[in-house]
Amino acid sequence: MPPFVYIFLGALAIVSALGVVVQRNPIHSLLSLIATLLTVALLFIAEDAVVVGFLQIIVYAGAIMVLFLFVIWLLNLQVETGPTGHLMLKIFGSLGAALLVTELFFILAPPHLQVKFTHEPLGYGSLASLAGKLFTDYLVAFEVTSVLLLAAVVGAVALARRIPTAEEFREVKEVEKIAS
Amino acid sequence: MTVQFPALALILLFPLIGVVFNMFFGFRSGRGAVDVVGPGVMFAAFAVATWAFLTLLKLPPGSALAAPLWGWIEGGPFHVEFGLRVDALSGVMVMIVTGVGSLIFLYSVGYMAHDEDFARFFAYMNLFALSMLILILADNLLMMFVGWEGVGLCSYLLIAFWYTDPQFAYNGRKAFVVNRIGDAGFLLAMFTTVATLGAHGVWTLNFVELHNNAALFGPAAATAICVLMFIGATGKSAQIPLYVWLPDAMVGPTPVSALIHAATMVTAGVYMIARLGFLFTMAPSVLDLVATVGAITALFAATIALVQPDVKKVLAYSTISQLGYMFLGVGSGAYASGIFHVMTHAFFKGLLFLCAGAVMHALGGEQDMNKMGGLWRKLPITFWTMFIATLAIAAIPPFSGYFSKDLILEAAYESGHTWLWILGVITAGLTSFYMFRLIFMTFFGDSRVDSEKEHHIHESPAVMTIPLIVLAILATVGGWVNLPDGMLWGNAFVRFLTPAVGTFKPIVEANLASTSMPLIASIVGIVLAYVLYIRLPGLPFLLAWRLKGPYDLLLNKYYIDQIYNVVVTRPLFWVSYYVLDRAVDSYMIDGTAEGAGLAVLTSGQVARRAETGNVQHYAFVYLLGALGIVAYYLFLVTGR
Amino acid sequence: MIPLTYMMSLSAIIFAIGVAGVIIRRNILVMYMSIELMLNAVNLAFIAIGSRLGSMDGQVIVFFVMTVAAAESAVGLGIIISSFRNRDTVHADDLTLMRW
Amino acid sequence: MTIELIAGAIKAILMIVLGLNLSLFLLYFERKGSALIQDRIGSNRVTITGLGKRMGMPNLGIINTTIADPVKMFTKEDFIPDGADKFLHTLAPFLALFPVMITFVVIPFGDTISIAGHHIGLEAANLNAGALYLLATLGLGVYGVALAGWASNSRWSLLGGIRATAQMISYELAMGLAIVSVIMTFGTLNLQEIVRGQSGVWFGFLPRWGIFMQPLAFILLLVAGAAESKRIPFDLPEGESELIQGYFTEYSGGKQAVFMLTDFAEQALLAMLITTFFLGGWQVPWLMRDGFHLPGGSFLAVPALAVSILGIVAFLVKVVALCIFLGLVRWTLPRFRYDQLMRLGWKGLVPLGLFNVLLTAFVVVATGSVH
Repeated sequence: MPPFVYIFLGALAIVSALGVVVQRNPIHSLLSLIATLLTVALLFIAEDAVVVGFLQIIVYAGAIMVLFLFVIWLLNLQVETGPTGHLMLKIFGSLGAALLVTELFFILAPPHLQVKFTHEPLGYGSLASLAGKLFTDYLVAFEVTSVLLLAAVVGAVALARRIPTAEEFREVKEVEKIAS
Repeated sequence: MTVQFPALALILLFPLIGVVFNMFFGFRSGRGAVDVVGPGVMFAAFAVATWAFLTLLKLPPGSALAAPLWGWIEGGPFHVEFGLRVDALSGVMVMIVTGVGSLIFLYSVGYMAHDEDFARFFAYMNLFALSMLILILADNLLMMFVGWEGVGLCSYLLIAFWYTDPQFAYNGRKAFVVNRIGDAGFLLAMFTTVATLGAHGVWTLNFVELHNNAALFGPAAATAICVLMFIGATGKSAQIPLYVWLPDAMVGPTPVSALIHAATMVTAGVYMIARLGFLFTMAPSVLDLVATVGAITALFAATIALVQPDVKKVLAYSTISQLGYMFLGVGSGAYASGIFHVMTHAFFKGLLFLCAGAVMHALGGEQDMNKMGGLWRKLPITFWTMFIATLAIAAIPPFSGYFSKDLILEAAYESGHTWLWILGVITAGLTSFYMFRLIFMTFFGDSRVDSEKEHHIHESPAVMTIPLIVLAILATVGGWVNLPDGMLWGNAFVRFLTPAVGTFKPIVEANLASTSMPLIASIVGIVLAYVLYIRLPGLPFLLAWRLKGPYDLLLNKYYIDQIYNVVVTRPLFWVSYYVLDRAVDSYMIDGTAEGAGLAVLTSGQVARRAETGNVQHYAFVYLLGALGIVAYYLFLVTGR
Repeated sequence: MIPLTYMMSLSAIIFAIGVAGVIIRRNILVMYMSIELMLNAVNLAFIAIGSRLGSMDGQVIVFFVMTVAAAESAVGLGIIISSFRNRDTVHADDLTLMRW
Repeated sequence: MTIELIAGAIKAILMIVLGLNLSLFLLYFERKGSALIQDRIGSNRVTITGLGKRMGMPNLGIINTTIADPVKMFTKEDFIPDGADKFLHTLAPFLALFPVMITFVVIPFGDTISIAGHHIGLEAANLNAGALYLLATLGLGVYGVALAGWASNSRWSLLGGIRATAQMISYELAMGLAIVSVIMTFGTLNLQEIVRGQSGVWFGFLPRWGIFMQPLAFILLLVAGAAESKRIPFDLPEGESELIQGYFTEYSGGKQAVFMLTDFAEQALLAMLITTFFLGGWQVPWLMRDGFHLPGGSFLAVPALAVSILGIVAFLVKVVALCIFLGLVRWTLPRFRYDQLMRLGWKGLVPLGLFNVLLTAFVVVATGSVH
C-alpha cells in the first residue's frame, strides 16, 4: 500500500475520533464513531489483516453501532444543552490525555520499540490462518468466549426487560392469541 | 476369664427401637401400638438380660461377658472403645433395671391410660432405660458418663413431664442443675484419671485396665479422684449436700418416681462407687467420708420423713435415707452389701411408689395423707402389697429389707464405725415409724377422703395390680438370696459378687447386741406408730402443738431450701447479674465491640470526603494512575 | 510498508482521544463510544505489530477483543436503559449512587 | 499493471451501469409488469410524438418509465422539512445507495478471458474475501434508511426507520448463515472460485449448481434477501397503508429517486447474488471451455470467445429471470404483520440457517472435502 493511503486514513481516523468527543449530538457522535471504525477497518485491511478488517465492519459497524443507534432512539436523546458542569474536570482530563499521548509517543518511538521484522508467511491474514490459530492454540479461549456471549445476551435481556403491568400483559396475550 | 457375648448389644437395641418408634411414630400409631411397644421392648431386653445372666452364672466365678462393639475415640495413644461388659456386679444391676423396669412399664400402661402424651412419656421412659443400661453395661468410664448424663437428662424430662405447670418445670430444672454439679465432679474425676495414668504412659478409661493399673495411682491421686467421684455420686444419688432435688422430683408421674427416683437411677452412685471399689479401697479417708455422709443423710432424711403429710414426699425422703444406708454400706467397704440393699430397695421402694400411685390413682391424684384413711377395704390388693413392702422396708424378717439392712449395719459395726452404726440403728427405728405412720394414716382409721371423690374410689386395673403382686413377691423373697452364714445356701449373693467388688474384711467382731439392735429398733418404731396413729389419734396433733419448734423445723425440712437459696442461689444470681452481665458483658465486651465499630465509623466519615460518586472523577484518578505507570516504564526504557 | 512508529502513534492518539472522551463527556452513551474508541486503538496496535512480526496471534487477540466488546456493549447498553428507566437521566454526574 | 488498472476501471463502470440498467428495467417492470399482472393498461401516455402509434405498434410504456419518470423526479423540488437534521437528511439517501453500488464490483459476470496475452477475470474486483466483503457492505446498508428515518424529524419516518433497521439486522443473520453454508460447501470466500466450483455435471446431466447442493440455503437467501431489500411481502418499513412512505416519507425529488433506485438496485443485487451462489453464475449447462458436452455424450465444439460471451449472456439471462420472479412475488403476496415478520426471521429462518450450517459441516467433513 502506498504511504499516502495510510496518511489519509490516519488523518480521517483522528478527525472522526475527535468528532466522537466534540459532537454535542449523540447521533453525530455515533456517526463519527462509525466513520472511525470504518477507517480503522480499512487500516486493518491495509495491514494484511483482511478477515479481521471485514469482521470489524460486520460486527462493529454493522451490529454493535446499530445497537447504539437503537438505544439513542429509545432514550430519545437530544442535543446536549445547558452548561455541562465540571469545567476543571474537562480541562484536567484533556491535559491528562495529552500527557498520555506524549508519554506514549516517547515509549513507542524507536529505539525503545524494537520489533524484529519478518516476512509475512503465505496466506497471512486469511480466514484459514485465522481459523487455524483460533481452533488450535486458542480453542479454550474461543469456547469460553462463546459462553461469555451467551451470558451477555441473558444479562442484557434481564437488564433491559421491563416487567409488564397486568393489563399490558393481558394485551400481549390477546395479540398473541390473534396472531396465532 | 472373659467370654465374647455379642447378644449384649440387643439389650441396648431393644430400648433404642422403643425410643425411635415412640418418638417418631407414637402419635400416629395411636395408643394401642405404644402400649405394646413401650413395655414390650423392656420385656425383650429383660429376656436377653436373663439369658446373659444365666450364661454368666454357668461360668466359673470372676468371669465376665463382653461385647466390644466398635472403636469410639482414637486420640493418638488415648483410645476409648464402645464396648459392653457384664460381670457379676453389672449383671445384677442389669437384672434389676430390666426386671423392675419392665414391671413398672407395664404399670405405667395403666397409670398413663388417661394421659394425652402417652407417646412422649414412653419415648422418654425408653430413652431412660437405654441410658441406664448404657451406664451399667459400659466397660469404660466415658461410656458410663454418657449413660450418667443420659439418665440425668431423662430425669429432667420426666420430672417436668407435665411442663404446663411452671412449678413442675422449675423442679425439673432444679434437678437438672443440681445433677450438673455432681456431673462436673464426675468429669473432673475422669480428667484426673486420664492425667494420672497418662503420666505413666497408660492411656485408658477401661475398667479392667484401670483395675490392672490400679497400682499406678498414688494415694493422693486416688483420694482426689475418689472425692470427685463421690461428689458426682452425691449429686446423682441425692446425698447431702446435693439431695435437695429428689423431693421436688416427686411432681413427675408416679411410675417415674418409682423407676428413676427409687429403683434405678438414684442407685447409680452406689453402683459407680462399687464399680470403682478398687480405687476407693486405696483411699480409706474417702471411704470414711462416704460412710459418714451416708449415715448422716439416712438419719437426716428419716427425721424429715416423720412429719411430712404428702405420701410421695414421705417416700422420697425415705428413699434418700435408704440411699444413705447404701452409702453407709459401701463406705464401710462392704460393696456387696450395698448392692444387695440396692436390689432389695429396688423391689420394695418401687413397690411402695407403685402402691402410692395406685392410691392416688384411686383418689384422683390426692397426695395428702390427711385426706385419706380407711382405704384398706376399698383397695385390698394395694393395701396388702403396700403392707408387705412396708414390712420389708421396716426390716422385719423374713422380708427382704431385713437381710440387706442388717448386712449393712453389721458391716458398719464390724468396720469400726460405731457411731455411724448407732445412727443407722436410730434411723431404722425412725424408718419403721414413719412407714407405719404412712400405712396407718392411709389405710386405717376412718376415712377423711373428700366426699366427691369418696364414691368413685376403685381398685386399679389388672395391668397395674399384677406388677404390684409380682413386686410384692420379690419384696418378700428377694432377700433370701443372701441368708446369714450357715443357713441353707448362706450368703450366696455376696459370694457371687465378691470377685467383682472384692471382699469385706471386718476389723471388729460383731456380737449379739449389735446384730439384734436394729430389729428391736424397728419393732419399737412400729409399736410407737401404732400407739400414736391407731390408739390415740389425737396425740400427734398435741405433740405437734407442744413441740411446735422442732415440728415446724422438720415440716419445713430444716429450711434447707431456704438456706441454699440465701447462701448459694442468691449470691450466684447477684454475681451473674452485677458482675458478669453488667460489668464484664456490657462494659468490657460490648465496649470493645462498639469501640471497634465506632473507630471504623469515624474513619469512614473522614474517608467519605474522597468519594464524590461521580464516575468521571474516578476515571480521572484512574488516568492519573495509568500516567504514573507509563511514566515508570518510560523511565525504565529511557532512564539511566 | 509504513513504519511501525506511525501506526503506534496513530493508535496512541486515538486511545488518548477515547480517554479524554470518557473523562469529559457526561453522557454515558458517549462515554461508551469513547471506550469503543480505546478498544479500537488497541486493536490497531495489535494488528500493526502482528503484521510486522508475521504472527497471527495479534489478529486472534483482536478477534477476541471484538467479541468481548460486543458482549460488553450489549450489557452496558442494557444497564444504561434500565438506569434511564429508573433515574430518567443518562448523565454520569447525576448517577452518583456509588456515594451512599 | 496499467492495463489491469484500466480493465478494472472499465469493469467497475460496467458493473455499476449494469446495475443501474437493471434498476431501470425493474422500474419498467414495476409499472407495466404490475399492470399486466393486475390486468391494467399501466402507464401509456407519454410518447415521442406518438411515434409508436404511427407505426401501429402498441405503446409498451418504455419511454415514460425509463426516461420520463427519472426526469420528472429529478426536476421536482428538493424539500427538507423544518426541524430536520439537514446534513443527515441529505446524507442519508447516498448512504443507502453507496453500499449497494460498491457491492456490485465483486460479482463475477464471466469467465477469465485473455486479450492480447493479458488474462482478465470478468469481475470488477477479485477479492479473496469476497463473501466477507459482501456481508460487510450489506451490513452497512442499514444506516441509510435508519438515518433517513431519524433525520427527517417525522413520526412516520422514524417508525419506518426503526422498522427497517430492525428488519434488516434481523434478516442479515439468516442471510449470513445461508452464505456461510455456501462458503463451507465450496471452501472459498472468492466468488469467482465459487462460480468455478459449480462447473461440471452430476449423473451426466444435472449441472453442479449450488441450488442442488444447498437447496435450503437457496430458499433462505431468497427470503432473507427479499426482506433485506424491503420488498413486498416484507415492505413494512414503507408500508403505504400504515406509514405514508415509511422512512422516506419526508423525501422528495432527487433524493426520493435515489431511494427508489436503491430499492431496485438492491433487488438486482439480490438477483446477482443468488445467481452467483446458486445458479452457477456465468456457467452454462454442459458448456466447458471447449464446447458443449451434452448428456447424450455427444460433443459440440464452440470457440473460446463465444464461450465467454455465452457465459456473460447466461449470467444476464439468469439475473433478469430472477428479477422477474421477484417482481411476480412482489405483486402476488400480501404484506406481513410486524410480529409475523419477526417470528419468521428469528424463529424460522435463523434456526433453519443454523441447522443448515451444521448439516453442511457434517457433510463437508464426512465427504472429506475440507480445503
